[in-house]
Amino acid sequence: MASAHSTRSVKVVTEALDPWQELAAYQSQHLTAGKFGATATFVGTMRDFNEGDDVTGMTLEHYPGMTEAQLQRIIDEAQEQWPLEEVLIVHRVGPILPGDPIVLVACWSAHRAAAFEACRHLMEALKSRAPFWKKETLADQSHRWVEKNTDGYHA
Amino acid sequence: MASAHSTRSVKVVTEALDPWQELAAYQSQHLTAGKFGATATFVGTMRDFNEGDDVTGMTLEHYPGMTEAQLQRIIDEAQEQWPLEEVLIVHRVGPILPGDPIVLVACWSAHRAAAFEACRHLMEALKSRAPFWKKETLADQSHRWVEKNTDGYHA
Amino acid sequence: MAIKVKCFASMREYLDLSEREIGIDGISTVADVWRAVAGDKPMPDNTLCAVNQSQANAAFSVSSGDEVAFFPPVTGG
Amino acid sequence: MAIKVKCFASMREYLDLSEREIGIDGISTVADVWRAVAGDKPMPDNTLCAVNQSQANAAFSVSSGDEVAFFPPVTGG
Repeated sequence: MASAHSTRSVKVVTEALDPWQELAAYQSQHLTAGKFGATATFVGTMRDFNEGDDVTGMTLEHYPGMTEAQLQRIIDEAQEQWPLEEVLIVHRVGPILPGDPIVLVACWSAHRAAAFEACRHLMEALKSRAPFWKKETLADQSHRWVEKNTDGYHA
Repeated sequence: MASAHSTRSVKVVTEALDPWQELAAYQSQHLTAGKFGATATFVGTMRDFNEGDDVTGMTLEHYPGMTEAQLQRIIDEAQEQWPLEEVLIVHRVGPILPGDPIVLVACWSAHRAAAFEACRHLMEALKSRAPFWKKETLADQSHRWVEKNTDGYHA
Repeated sequence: MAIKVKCFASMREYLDLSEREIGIDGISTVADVWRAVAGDKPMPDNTLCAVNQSQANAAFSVSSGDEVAFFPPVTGG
Repeated sequence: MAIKVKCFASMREYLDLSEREIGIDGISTVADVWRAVAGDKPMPDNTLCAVNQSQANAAFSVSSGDEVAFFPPVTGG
Protein backbone atom coordinates (compact mmCIF):
# COMPACT_ATOMS: atom_id res chain seq x y z
CA MET A 1 0.00 0.00 0.00
CA ALA A 2 1.39 3.42 -0.96
CA SER A 3 1.81 5.51 2.12
CA ALA A 4 1.95 9.30 2.04
CA HIS A 5 3.56 9.28 5.48
CA SER A 6 4.17 6.60 8.08
CA THR A 7 5.28 6.17 11.62
CA ARG A 8 4.79 2.99 13.58
CA SER A 9 1.27 3.88 14.70
CA VAL A 10 0.12 6.50 12.19
CA LYS A 11 -0.37 5.98 8.47
CA VAL A 12 -1.97 8.35 5.97
CA VAL A 13 -2.48 6.43 2.74
CA THR A 14 -3.48 7.36 -0.78
CA GLU A 15 -4.46 3.92 -1.99
CA ALA A 16 -7.19 1.46 -1.00
CA LEU A 17 -7.21 0.70 2.72
CA ASP A 18 -7.95 -2.91 3.68
CA PRO A 19 -8.55 -2.66 7.43
CA TRP A 20 -8.49 -6.39 8.14
CA GLN A 21 -5.23 -6.86 6.29
CA GLU A 22 -3.74 -3.84 8.11
CA LEU A 23 -4.80 -5.31 11.44
CA ALA A 24 -3.39 -8.74 10.69
CA ALA A 25 -0.08 -7.25 9.54
CA TYR A 26 0.27 -4.78 12.41
CA GLN A 27 -0.58 -7.37 15.02
CA SER A 28 1.90 -9.91 13.72
CA GLN A 29 4.64 -7.26 13.51
CA HIS A 30 4.18 -5.31 16.72
CA LEU A 31 2.26 -7.38 19.26
CA THR A 32 3.58 -10.24 21.38
CA ALA A 33 1.24 -13.23 21.60
CA GLY A 34 -0.05 -13.71 25.14
CA LYS A 35 0.62 -10.14 26.30
CA PHE A 36 -2.69 -8.61 25.18
CA GLY A 37 -6.20 -9.84 25.89
CA ALA A 38 -8.29 -7.19 24.19
CA THR A 39 -8.34 -5.62 20.74
CA ALA A 40 -10.95 -2.96 20.01
CA THR A 41 -11.14 -1.61 16.49
CA PHE A 42 -13.21 0.86 14.54
CA VAL A 43 -13.50 1.21 10.78
CA GLY A 44 -15.18 4.22 9.17
CA THR A 45 -16.45 3.47 5.67
CA MET A 46 -17.83 5.81 3.04
CA ARG A 47 -21.60 5.66 2.79
CA ASP A 48 -23.56 6.39 -0.38
CA PHE A 49 -25.84 8.72 1.58
CA ASN A 50 -25.30 11.69 3.91
CA GLU A 51 -27.62 14.31 5.34
CA GLY A 52 -30.48 12.87 3.30
CA ASP A 53 -28.71 13.05 -0.06
CA ASP A 54 -27.18 10.43 -2.33
CA VAL A 55 -23.42 10.74 -2.45
CA THR A 56 -21.52 9.25 -5.38
CA GLY A 57 -17.93 10.09 -4.45
CA MET A 58 -15.72 12.01 -2.11
CA THR A 59 -12.30 13.61 -1.95
CA LEU A 60 -10.39 13.60 1.32
CA GLU A 61 -7.87 16.37 1.88
CA HIS A 62 -5.34 16.61 4.70
CA TYR A 63 -2.53 18.86 5.92
CA PRO A 64 0.62 16.81 5.27
CA GLY A 65 2.85 16.97 8.32
CA MET A 66 0.36 18.48 10.74
CA THR A 67 -2.16 15.68 10.25
CA GLU A 68 0.35 12.99 11.18
CA ALA A 69 1.72 15.03 14.09
CA GLN A 70 -1.78 15.66 15.41
CA LEU A 71 -2.70 11.97 15.18
CA GLN A 72 0.47 11.08 17.06
CA ARG A 73 -0.39 13.64 19.75
CA ILE A 74 -3.85 12.11 20.11
CA ILE A 75 -2.30 8.66 20.45
CA ASP A 76 0.24 9.88 23.02
CA GLU A 77 -2.56 11.36 25.12
CA ALA A 78 -4.52 8.09 24.98
CA GLN A 79 -1.40 6.14 25.97
CA GLU A 80 -1.17 8.33 29.07
CA GLN A 81 -4.82 7.86 29.95
CA TRP A 82 -5.15 4.11 29.39
CA PRO A 83 -2.77 1.13 29.69
CA LEU A 84 -2.41 0.27 26.00
CA GLU A 85 0.02 -2.16 24.40
CA GLU A 86 -0.30 -0.69 20.92
CA VAL A 87 -2.38 1.77 18.93
CA LEU A 88 -2.81 1.96 15.15
CA ILE A 89 -4.47 4.69 13.12
CA VAL A 90 -4.68 4.47 9.32
CA HIS A 91 -6.49 7.17 7.34
CA ARG A 92 -7.16 7.31 3.62
CA VAL A 93 -6.83 10.55 1.62
CA GLY A 94 -7.55 11.47 -2.00
CA PRO A 95 -10.54 10.46 -4.13
CA ILE A 96 -12.70 7.63 -2.76
CA LEU A 97 -15.94 5.86 -3.59
CA PRO A 98 -18.89 4.62 -1.50
CA GLY A 99 -17.95 1.41 0.29
CA ASP A 100 -14.28 2.40 0.59
CA PRO A 101 -12.85 2.28 4.12
CA ILE A 102 -11.76 5.76 5.22
CA VAL A 103 -10.27 5.25 8.65
CA LEU A 104 -9.09 2.45 10.93
CA VAL A 105 -8.44 2.88 14.65
CA ALA A 106 -7.23 -0.07 16.73
CA CYS A 107 -6.21 -0.44 20.39
CA TRP A 108 -4.57 -3.44 21.99
CA SER A 109 -4.62 -3.78 25.77
CA ALA A 110 -4.44 -6.41 28.49
CA HIS A 111 -8.08 -5.76 29.41
CA ARG A 112 -11.19 -4.82 27.52
CA ALA A 113 -12.30 -1.65 29.30
CA ALA A 114 -9.11 0.18 28.29
CA ALA A 115 -9.26 -1.09 24.70
CA PHE A 116 -12.92 -0.14 24.21
CA GLU A 117 -12.66 3.27 25.86
CA ALA A 118 -9.41 4.29 24.22
CA CYS A 119 -10.64 3.20 20.77
CA ARG A 120 -13.78 5.29 21.06
CA HIS A 121 -11.90 8.25 22.52
CA LEU A 122 -9.32 8.13 19.72
CA MET A 123 -12.02 8.08 17.08
CA GLU A 124 -13.77 11.11 18.60
CA ALA A 125 -10.46 12.95 19.02
CA LEU A 126 -9.56 12.20 15.41
CA LYS A 127 -12.92 13.46 14.15
CA SER A 128 -12.72 16.67 16.16
CA ARG A 129 -9.00 17.50 16.01
CA ALA A 130 -7.16 15.84 13.10
CA PRO A 131 -6.92 18.02 9.98
CA PHE A 132 -8.85 16.10 7.33
CA TRP A 133 -11.62 17.53 5.16
CA LYS A 134 -14.24 15.83 3.04
CA LYS A 135 -15.71 17.14 -0.18
CA GLU A 136 -18.71 15.18 -1.39
CA THR A 137 -19.87 14.65 -4.96
CA LEU A 138 -23.67 14.39 -5.15
CA ALA A 139 -25.82 12.50 -7.64
CA ASP A 140 -26.19 15.63 -9.84
CA GLN A 141 -22.36 15.93 -10.01
CA SER A 142 -22.37 19.00 -7.76
CA HIS A 143 -19.81 19.18 -4.95
CA ARG A 144 -20.08 20.28 -1.35
CA TRP A 145 -17.70 20.44 1.58
CA VAL A 146 -18.85 18.50 4.63
CA GLU A 147 -19.16 21.30 7.18
CA LYS A 148 -18.88 19.69 10.57
CA ASN A 149 -18.45 16.31 12.18
CA THR A 150 -21.12 15.25 14.66
CA ASP A 151 -20.35 14.33 18.25
CA GLY A 152 -20.26 10.55 18.30
CA TYR A 153 -20.89 10.34 22.03
CA HIS A 154 -24.31 11.98 21.70
CA ALA A 155 -25.50 10.92 18.26
CA MET B 1 -12.94 -23.54 9.72
CA ALA B 2 -14.77 -26.37 11.46
CA SER B 3 -17.89 -25.04 13.05
CA ALA B 4 -19.62 -26.78 15.95
CA HIS B 5 -22.76 -24.78 15.22
CA SER B 6 -23.57 -21.87 12.92
CA THR B 7 -26.25 -19.42 12.17
CA ARG B 8 -25.73 -16.30 10.11
CA SER B 9 -24.56 -14.22 13.08
CA VAL B 10 -23.45 -16.79 15.65
CA LYS B 11 -20.60 -19.25 15.28
CA VAL B 12 -19.09 -21.50 17.93
CA VAL B 13 -15.91 -22.98 16.51
CA THR B 14 -13.50 -25.69 17.58
CA GLU B 15 -10.57 -24.71 15.39
CA ALA B 16 -8.33 -21.65 15.22
CA LEU B 17 -10.27 -18.39 14.92
CA ASP B 18 -8.76 -15.78 12.60
CA PRO B 19 -10.78 -12.67 13.46
CA TRP B 20 -9.58 -10.54 10.54
CA GLN B 21 -10.36 -13.26 8.03
CA GLU B 22 -13.78 -13.79 9.63
CA LEU B 23 -14.50 -10.08 9.36
CA ALA B 24 -13.39 -9.83 5.75
CA ALA B 25 -15.50 -12.87 4.79
CA TYR B 26 -18.60 -11.82 6.73
CA GLN B 27 -18.50 -8.29 5.43
CA SER B 28 -18.16 -9.35 1.81
CA GLN B 29 -20.99 -11.86 2.16
CA HIS B 30 -23.55 -9.98 4.23
CA LEU B 31 -22.96 -6.24 3.98
CA THR B 32 -23.82 -3.94 1.09
CA ALA B 33 -21.10 -1.44 0.19
CA GLY B 34 -22.22 2.11 0.87
CA LYS B 35 -24.97 1.20 3.35
CA PHE B 36 -22.84 1.15 6.50
CA GLY B 37 -20.45 3.80 7.73
CA ALA B 38 -19.25 2.28 10.99
CA THR B 39 -17.80 -1.07 11.99
CA ALA B 40 -16.88 -1.62 15.64
CA THR B 41 -15.19 -4.87 16.56
CA PHE B 42 -13.75 -6.51 19.62
CA VAL B 43 -11.41 -9.49 19.80
CA GLY B 44 -10.68 -11.28 23.06
CA THR B 45 -7.37 -13.13 23.00
CA MET B 46 -5.90 -15.56 25.50
CA ARG B 47 -3.22 -13.99 27.69
CA ASP B 48 -0.33 -15.91 29.22
CA PHE B 49 -1.12 -14.35 32.62
CA ASN B 50 -4.23 -14.04 34.77
CA GLU B 51 -4.80 -13.01 38.37
CA GLY B 52 -1.05 -12.70 38.85
CA ASP B 53 -0.20 -16.22 37.64
CA ASP B 54 1.40 -17.52 34.47
CA VAL B 55 -1.11 -19.45 32.38
CA THR B 56 0.14 -21.97 29.81
CA GLY B 57 -3.12 -23.22 28.33
CA MET B 58 -6.87 -23.19 28.66
CA THR B 59 -9.90 -25.30 27.82
CA LEU B 60 -13.13 -23.59 26.89
CA GLU B 61 -16.33 -25.47 27.53
CA HIS B 62 -19.83 -24.52 26.39
CA TYR B 63 -23.40 -25.79 26.51
CA PRO B 64 -24.11 -26.84 22.92
CA GLY B 65 -27.50 -25.54 21.89
CA MET B 66 -28.07 -23.18 24.79
CA THR B 67 -24.88 -21.21 24.12
CA GLU B 68 -25.86 -20.46 20.53
CA ALA B 69 -29.47 -19.68 21.50
CA GLN B 70 -28.32 -17.34 24.25
CA LEU B 71 -25.92 -15.52 21.91
CA GLN B 72 -28.72 -15.10 19.39
CA ARG B 73 -31.00 -13.70 22.14
CA ILE B 74 -28.29 -11.20 23.09
CA ILE B 75 -27.95 -10.16 19.45
CA ASP B 76 -31.73 -9.82 19.03
CA GLU B 77 -31.87 -7.54 22.08
CA ALA B 78 -29.05 -5.37 20.71
CA GLN B 79 -30.79 -5.16 17.33
CA GLU B 80 -33.85 -3.78 19.14
CA GLN B 81 -31.82 -1.24 21.09
CA TRP B 82 -29.56 0.09 18.30
CA PRO B 83 -29.96 0.52 14.53
CA LEU B 84 -27.52 -2.16 13.33
CA GLU B 85 -27.02 -3.45 9.81
CA GLU B 86 -25.33 -6.66 10.91
CA VAL B 87 -23.87 -8.35 13.98
CA LEU B 88 -21.35 -11.18 14.11
CA ILE B 89 -20.24 -13.22 17.12
CA VAL B 90 -17.67 -16.00 16.80
CA HIS B 91 -16.48 -17.88 19.90
CA ARG B 92 -13.83 -20.55 20.15
CA VAL B 93 -14.25 -23.68 22.32
CA GLY B 94 -11.96 -26.58 23.24
CA PRO B 95 -8.25 -26.46 24.12
CA ILE B 96 -6.45 -23.21 23.32
CA LEU B 97 -3.03 -21.62 23.87
CA PRO B 98 -1.86 -18.13 24.86
CA GLY B 99 -2.16 -15.77 21.90
CA ASP B 100 -5.14 -17.62 20.45
CA PRO B 101 -8.18 -15.45 19.73
CA ILE B 102 -11.14 -16.57 21.87
CA VAL B 103 -13.99 -14.34 20.80
CA LEU B 104 -14.90 -11.88 18.05
CA VAL B 105 -17.81 -9.45 18.27
CA ALA B 106 -18.55 -7.10 15.37
CA CYS B 107 -21.29 -4.54 14.73
CA TRP B 108 -21.98 -2.73 11.47
CA SER B 109 -24.15 0.39 11.52
CA ALA B 110 -24.75 3.58 9.55
CA HIS B 111 -23.25 5.66 12.37
CA ARG B 112 -20.49 5.16 14.89
CA ALA B 113 -22.29 5.71 18.20
CA ALA B 114 -24.56 2.70 17.57
CA ALA B 115 -21.70 0.49 16.41
CA PHE B 116 -19.45 1.35 19.37
CA GLU B 117 -22.16 1.06 22.01
CA ALA B 118 -23.71 -2.13 20.68
CA CYS B 119 -20.31 -3.81 20.34
CA ARG B 120 -19.39 -3.07 23.92
CA HIS B 121 -22.83 -4.03 25.20
CA LEU B 122 -22.73 -7.33 23.31
CA MET B 123 -19.33 -8.17 24.75
CA GLU B 124 -20.50 -7.49 28.31
CA ALA B 125 -23.72 -9.43 27.74
CA LEU B 126 -21.73 -12.35 26.32
CA LYS B 127 -19.36 -12.37 29.29
CA SER B 128 -22.17 -12.26 31.85
CA ARG B 129 -24.85 -14.40 30.18
CA ALA B 130 -23.51 -16.80 27.55
CA PRO B 131 -22.70 -20.30 28.87
CA PHE B 132 -18.97 -20.66 28.35
CA TRP B 133 -16.49 -21.72 31.00
CA LYS B 134 -12.71 -21.47 31.14
CA LYS B 135 -10.35 -23.90 32.83
CA GLU B 136 -6.79 -22.64 33.03
CA THR B 137 -3.59 -24.70 33.07
CA LEU B 138 -0.91 -23.02 35.19
CA ALA B 139 2.87 -23.19 34.86
CA ASP B 140 3.08 -26.09 37.36
CA GLN B 141 0.56 -28.08 35.22
CA SER B 142 -2.20 -27.61 37.80
CA HIS B 143 -5.68 -26.67 36.60
CA ARG B 144 -8.22 -24.19 37.89
CA TRP B 145 -11.63 -23.03 36.78
CA VAL B 146 -11.91 -19.30 36.20
CA GLU B 147 -14.54 -18.39 38.76
CA LYS B 148 -16.09 -15.15 37.60
CA ASN B 149 -15.86 -12.64 34.79
CA THR B 150 -15.21 -9.06 35.80
CA ASP B 151 -17.51 -6.21 34.86
CA GLY B 152 -15.88 -4.57 31.84
CA TYR B 153 -17.69 -1.29 32.35
CA HIS B 154 -16.01 -0.71 35.72
CA ALA B 155 -12.64 -2.38 35.39
CA MET C 1 -40.59 -40.34 29.70
CA ALA C 2 -37.82 -38.81 31.74
CA ILE C 3 -35.88 -35.67 32.50
CA LYS C 4 -32.47 -35.15 30.96
CA VAL C 5 -29.99 -33.61 33.40
CA LYS C 6 -26.75 -31.93 32.27
CA CYS C 7 -23.92 -30.45 34.29
CA PHE C 8 -21.10 -28.26 33.04
CA ALA C 9 -17.63 -27.12 34.09
CA SER C 10 -16.91 -27.18 37.84
CA MET C 11 -20.47 -28.41 38.49
CA ARG C 12 -19.79 -31.49 36.40
CA GLU C 13 -16.77 -32.20 38.58
CA TYR C 14 -18.60 -31.35 41.83
CA LEU C 15 -21.38 -33.86 41.08
CA ASP C 16 -19.19 -36.13 38.93
CA LEU C 17 -22.04 -35.99 36.45
CA SER C 18 -22.00 -34.90 32.83
CA GLU C 19 -25.37 -36.09 31.55
CA ARG C 20 -28.01 -38.42 32.94
CA GLU C 21 -31.68 -39.23 32.58
CA ILE C 22 -33.87 -39.43 35.67
CA GLY C 23 -37.49 -40.53 36.08
CA ILE C 24 -40.20 -37.98 36.69
CA ASP C 25 -41.56 -39.65 39.86
CA GLY C 26 -41.52 -37.21 42.76
CA ILE C 27 -40.03 -34.44 40.59
CA SER C 28 -41.89 -31.18 40.12
CA THR C 29 -39.28 -28.41 40.34
CA VAL C 30 -35.66 -27.73 39.48
CA ALA C 31 -34.85 -28.13 43.19
CA ASP C 32 -36.28 -31.65 43.08
CA VAL C 33 -34.06 -32.45 40.10
CA TRP C 34 -31.06 -31.21 42.07
CA ARG C 35 -31.85 -33.50 45.01
CA ALA C 36 -32.34 -36.46 42.67
CA VAL C 37 -28.87 -36.10 41.17
CA ALA C 38 -26.92 -34.45 44.04
CA GLY C 39 -28.27 -36.35 47.02
CA ASP C 40 -27.02 -34.63 50.16
CA LYS C 41 -24.61 -32.30 48.37
CA PRO C 42 -25.77 -28.71 48.85
CA MET C 43 -26.31 -26.53 45.78
CA PRO C 44 -23.51 -23.92 45.71
CA ASP C 45 -24.83 -20.38 46.20
CA ASN C 46 -23.81 -19.18 42.76
CA THR C 47 -25.27 -22.14 40.85
CA LEU C 48 -27.11 -21.32 37.63
CA CYS C 49 -29.98 -23.48 36.38
CA ALA C 50 -31.54 -23.78 32.96
CA VAL C 51 -34.70 -25.56 31.82
CA ASN C 52 -34.83 -26.35 28.13
CA GLN C 53 -31.81 -24.10 27.58
CA SER C 54 -33.37 -21.01 29.15
CA GLN C 55 -32.32 -19.71 32.53
CA ALA C 56 -34.59 -20.80 35.41
CA ASN C 57 -34.53 -20.72 39.20
CA ALA C 58 -34.79 -23.58 41.69
CA ALA C 59 -38.56 -23.17 42.06
CA PHE C 60 -39.17 -23.49 38.31
CA SER C 61 -41.57 -26.32 37.38
CA VAL C 62 -40.29 -29.18 35.29
CA SER C 63 -42.19 -31.81 33.30
CA SER C 64 -41.41 -35.05 31.59
CA GLY C 65 -39.22 -34.47 28.52
CA ASP C 66 -37.52 -31.38 29.89
CA GLU C 67 -33.77 -30.79 29.80
CA VAL C 68 -32.48 -29.40 33.10
CA ALA C 69 -28.94 -28.07 33.45
CA PHE C 70 -26.77 -26.94 36.37
CA PHE C 71 -23.62 -24.87 35.97
CA PRO C 72 -21.41 -22.27 37.66
CA PRO C 73 -21.21 -18.56 36.71
CA VAL C 74 -20.19 -18.17 33.08
CA THR C 75 -16.63 -17.13 32.21
CA GLY C 76 -16.45 -16.96 28.42
CA GLY C 77 -15.32 -14.18 26.14
CA MET D 1 13.13 35.40 5.52
CA ALA D 2 9.41 35.05 5.12
CA ILE D 3 6.29 33.40 6.39
CA LYS D 4 4.79 30.44 4.57
CA VAL D 5 0.97 30.56 4.44
CA LYS D 6 -1.15 27.51 3.65
CA CYS D 7 -4.90 27.18 3.21
CA PHE D 8 -6.92 24.01 3.07
CA ALA D 9 -10.32 22.78 1.89
CA SER D 10 -13.07 25.43 1.69
CA MET D 11 -10.62 28.05 2.99
CA ARG D 12 -8.39 27.44 -0.02
CA GLU D 13 -11.37 28.09 -2.26
CA TYR D 14 -12.57 31.11 -0.23
CA LEU D 15 -9.18 32.84 -0.52
CA ASP D 16 -8.24 31.17 -3.81
CA LEU D 17 -4.93 30.42 -2.12
CA SER D 18 -3.21 27.11 -1.57
CA GLU D 19 0.28 28.13 -0.51
CA ARG D 20 2.18 31.40 -0.58
CA GLU D 21 5.14 33.12 1.04
CA ILE D 22 4.74 36.59 2.47
CA GLY D 23 7.31 39.03 3.87
CA ILE D 24 7.53 39.60 7.61
CA ASP D 25 7.23 43.40 7.39
CA GLY D 26 4.30 44.61 9.50
CA ILE D 27 3.42 41.06 10.55
CA SER D 28 3.45 40.13 14.23
CA THR D 29 0.37 37.92 14.78
CA VAL D 30 -1.74 35.32 13.00
CA ALA D 31 -4.38 38.04 12.48
CA ASP D 32 -1.78 40.13 10.60
CA VAL D 33 -1.02 37.15 8.38
CA TRP D 34 -4.73 36.81 7.63
CA ARG D 35 -5.00 40.45 6.57
CA ALA D 36 -1.91 40.11 4.39
CA VAL D 37 -3.37 37.23 2.39
CA ALA D 38 -7.14 37.90 2.69
CA GLY D 39 -7.23 41.67 2.29
CA ASP D 40 -10.77 42.83 3.07
CA LYS D 41 -12.28 39.35 3.26
CA PRO D 42 -13.47 38.68 6.81
CA MET D 43 -12.20 35.58 8.61
CA PRO D 44 -15.15 33.15 8.90
CA ASP D 45 -16.20 32.59 12.52
CA ASN D 46 -15.28 28.90 12.58
CA THR D 47 -11.81 29.35 11.02
CA LEU D 48 -9.02 27.31 12.57
CA CYS D 49 -5.43 28.54 12.56
CA ALA D 50 -2.16 26.69 13.03
CA VAL D 51 1.36 27.97 13.50
CA ASN D 52 4.09 25.48 12.71
CA GLN D 53 1.47 22.73 12.55
CA SER D 54 0.12 23.32 16.05
CA GLN D 55 -3.23 24.93 16.67
CA ALA D 56 -3.07 28.65 17.45
CA ASN D 57 -5.47 31.60 17.73
CA ALA D 58 -5.54 34.90 15.87
CA ALA D 59 -3.54 36.70 18.57
CA PHE D 60 -0.70 34.15 18.42
CA SER D 61 2.72 35.70 17.63
CA VAL D 62 4.48 34.75 14.41
CA SER D 63 8.11 35.15 13.41
CA SER D 64 10.12 34.87 10.29
CA GLY D 65 10.33 31.26 9.11
CA ASP D 66 6.99 30.22 10.58
CA GLU D 67 4.37 28.23 8.71
CA VAL D 68 0.87 29.64 9.24
CA ALA D 69 -2.22 27.74 8.10
CA PHE D 70 -5.92 28.57 7.86
CA PHE D 71 -8.63 25.97 7.49
CA PRO D 72 -12.27 25.18 8.29
CA PRO D 73 -13.49 22.75 10.99
CA VAL D 74 -12.10 19.28 10.39
CA THR D 75 -14.33 16.56 8.94
CA GLY D 76 -12.21 13.42 8.68
CA GLY D 77 -12.78 9.92 10.00
